[in-house]
Amino acid sequence: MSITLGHYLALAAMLFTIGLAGALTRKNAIIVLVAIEIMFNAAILNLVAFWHFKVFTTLTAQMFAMFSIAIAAAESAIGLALVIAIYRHYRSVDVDEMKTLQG
Amino acid sequence: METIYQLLQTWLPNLPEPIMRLISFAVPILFVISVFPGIFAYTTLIERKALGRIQNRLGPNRVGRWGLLQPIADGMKLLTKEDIVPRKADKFTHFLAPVIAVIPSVMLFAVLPVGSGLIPVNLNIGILFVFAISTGSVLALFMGGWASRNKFSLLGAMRAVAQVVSYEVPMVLAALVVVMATGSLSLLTIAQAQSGGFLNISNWFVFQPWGFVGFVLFMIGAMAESARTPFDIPEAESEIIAGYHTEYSGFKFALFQLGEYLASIALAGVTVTMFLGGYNGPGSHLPYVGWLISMGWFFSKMMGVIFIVIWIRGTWPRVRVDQLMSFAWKMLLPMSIINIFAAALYHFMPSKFLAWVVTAVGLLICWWGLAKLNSDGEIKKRTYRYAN
Amino acid sequence: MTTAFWIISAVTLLGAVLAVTLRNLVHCVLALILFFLGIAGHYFLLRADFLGVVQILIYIGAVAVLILFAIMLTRNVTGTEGPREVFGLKWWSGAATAAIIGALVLAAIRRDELSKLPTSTQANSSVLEIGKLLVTDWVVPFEAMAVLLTAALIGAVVIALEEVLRRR
Amino acid sequence: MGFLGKGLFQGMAVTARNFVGSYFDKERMVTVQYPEERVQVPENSRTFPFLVFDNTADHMRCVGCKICEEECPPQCIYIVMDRDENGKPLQRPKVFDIDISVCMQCQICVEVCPFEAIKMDNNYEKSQYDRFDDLVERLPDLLKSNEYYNHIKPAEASAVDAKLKAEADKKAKKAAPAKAAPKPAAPKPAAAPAPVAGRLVIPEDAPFTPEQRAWLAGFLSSAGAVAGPATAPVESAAVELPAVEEAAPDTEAAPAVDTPWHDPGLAMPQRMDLAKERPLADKLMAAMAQTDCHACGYDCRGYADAIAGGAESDLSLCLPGEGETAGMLEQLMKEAGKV
Repeated sequence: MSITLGHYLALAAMLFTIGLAGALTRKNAIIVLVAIEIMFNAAILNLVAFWHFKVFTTLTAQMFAMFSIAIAAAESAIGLALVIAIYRHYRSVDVDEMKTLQG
Repeated sequence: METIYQLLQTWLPNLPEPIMRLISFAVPILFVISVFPGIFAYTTLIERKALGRIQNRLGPNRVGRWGLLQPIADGMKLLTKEDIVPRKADKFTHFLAPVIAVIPSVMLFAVLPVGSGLIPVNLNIGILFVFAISTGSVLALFMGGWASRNKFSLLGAMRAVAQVVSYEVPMVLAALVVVMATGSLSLLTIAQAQSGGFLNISNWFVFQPWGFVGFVLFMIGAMAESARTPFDIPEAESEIIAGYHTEYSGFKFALFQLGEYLASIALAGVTVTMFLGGYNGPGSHLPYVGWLISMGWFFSKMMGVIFIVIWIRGTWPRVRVDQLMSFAWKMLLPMSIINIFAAALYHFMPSKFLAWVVTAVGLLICWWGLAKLNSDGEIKKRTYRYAN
Repeated sequence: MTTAFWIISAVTLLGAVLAVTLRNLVHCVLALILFFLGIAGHYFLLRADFLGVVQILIYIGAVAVLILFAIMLTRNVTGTEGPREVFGLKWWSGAATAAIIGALVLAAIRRDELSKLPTSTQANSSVLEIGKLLVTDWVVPFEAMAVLLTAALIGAVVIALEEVLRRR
Repeated sequence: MGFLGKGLFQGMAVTARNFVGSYFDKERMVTVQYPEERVQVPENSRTFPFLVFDNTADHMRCVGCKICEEECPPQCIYIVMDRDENGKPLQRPKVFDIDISVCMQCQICVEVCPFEAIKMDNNYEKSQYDRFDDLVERLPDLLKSNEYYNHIKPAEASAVDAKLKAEADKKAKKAAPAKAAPKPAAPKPAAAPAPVAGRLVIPEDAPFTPEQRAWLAGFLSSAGAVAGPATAPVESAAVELPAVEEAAPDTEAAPAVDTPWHDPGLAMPQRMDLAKERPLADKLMAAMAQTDCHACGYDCRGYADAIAGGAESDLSLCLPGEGETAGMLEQLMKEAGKV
């Protein structure tokens, strides 16, 4: 059985679901960030799969993937900085404990 | 790989196709996993001998003539030593770390052109591959340090991670000038671009101003990446015992050493390929024997770079952590960016001689200016209040 | 290609599942690295060599290390989490939401409208092309990305240093 | 003011010089390749004690007097005196063990030995496979010839030899006219124990100025033979005395109340002075060396009583006291009219 686009889409969907479940169920902010990274990667994998199977001639999809990776890197940097700042404030990284909007 | 395949096709055309493929795969792999660990073993011996001579000692000379069997004795000793795992350690990670330490280092050799047309795999993203793979060694250091459940190990691991992440940036930027000059990321193409000229020497990139600066920056970055003195604060024995491999003994320790040395050797090979002409040298393009001569050139240049690293280890003191960081971010990073501009300038100036002079002077001025900006003022002779 | 796909997919899924379920934070990140490696393997498999290398370089070399650093800066260094996760309302609702969304997406894929799109097989993914595109057609997004990364850098420093600055 | 990083390259030049130079200039190399080459140990270095014999191993200088056993701070010496079938001491040790795992190389045994019999070795290769028995040196291991002593410590040994020879000559001269004195066969022809005039001798070629030499002589003699009262003049204390460290009161038996002279730190005239008004046995005892060394087969009290009671007729048995004691005993016996 040869690998088709469908396989990759299913894989990416599964990864996305895992990431989503992690982000929704876990309490630790860092794990939530990890789960978000998984979702990001699943999406980028989709882009590359589409590029490979459908539009092999132009590199637009790869461009998109690269920009997504860069944005993900920036996002994780900002996210972790926020986590550290929150940890300094609350002495905890439990997302359920961050209820107040006012510092 | 392709070279061997073609050779097989011309010399033994009767072999079935899969066997030919298999041989052409197996020969480079066997070459890498046999030659480079051998070089590793004897590099340790050379290092100990050279350090001894630098300190007016003899170095190992007991096992075999001139201590030539010393690496074998060391290996046997490390193999037979007890493998200790701390009781509180994270067993699985502790076991995995030395394995992971070796894998990226061995993989680095996959893209090294060791001779004229002799490259295990000619990746068109060779340099990027080198950087991506050498990043992986950070993980091994972190895993080893973290899994040991030891303050010193963890400190060493954190230092290692911070250092490698910091020095990767100027190292990549320093390598960029070569990519700019050749328009390719493949190490084989880069090596080929440096052939020709007077005795196959004059086209080496190290003889251009930007090439020389890039060479120095890349060497510094490579030394920091493989945690060699003066950048060996991850394993600074006077501060944190042995850093991340404090809790390792026996063959796991040997694997860590192997990984470290292999990374060092591989980065020396990459340095040679990118700046010192790779396998190019007098006679490297002769027919029939050219591949052997070029291999000789490559390995002798590589050993030369390794010797310089050892020499530096025998001479310079270790830098402090804050010095390490500020040197990377305030000195190397601006310098490598300036170097990229210099390379671009060189590329677009019509008269190469003029370009050489202009870029050389410009880089010197920038180096001097950066040094002035970063210096803490004149170093005065230290006086002691209570002495005399 | 087929065998490689299944193996790499298994590794990727395993890494993802472990990354969101393991108790120890550091183990989570190590599993995440496994996941990233799997994704990079998929990129290589899909002939996007450059993306694969970038994936390793950025995700494993930078993001994972960053997360490890964040763990070291926030939790106790052993990375052990507190009490076991409570399977309360939040957990069940979260898991149910994820399951429903996953089911929807998979159902959409099962419809398989996409495979009817025309297929191309001409490989063209050289780094040279990517580089040329980046500074010609895509130069504006590229520069915007540069600005974004700089802003992120400064923003991260400011957020993380806020407390320190206030204390001074 | 040089260029940037000048110091780094100067350092590189230094190490490069070392590296290259070490292949051409043997003077640079500091390595002593141990099993083949050995460091020349300084003459004054010391490791563990050994016993000196003259000529053959039968003529050991040690008489088994147990002074060193008594004085040894870590108690690492064990001596059993050799006796004939009548229980008479043969003036040599039967057992002489030194546990070198206990020995702290303090050299006190050497300082206290009146016979120049125990000396410090400088052989440092003493490692053994067994941690218990092998580290106890028995008599045969300990015995080394005078030639060996001369070999390892030429200056010190020649000084000792010269002194011993001088004492032997003096004794021979004294003995020649006074043949009448009843003397048993000399126990040791070659190693006739002789009194020591100042235990530590400064060699003639020692690099000292005259003032230093004078001070050192005073210091050494006072250290070797300090008189009981602290006010005793130092030079006059350099008399012929068994060498006993003054600072070992706790290892000695507490002096009996009625025998105040029972203190090896006292000089002979002082001891005799203390025993002036006592009966003969006490006077005789005061003439002994007060070490209770059992070299004579008794302790000091017992020997004195035996002589006074006529059970023992040999007056030369007190080895630590040397000729001084023998002379004094003879004199006392003459005074008492018993001879």
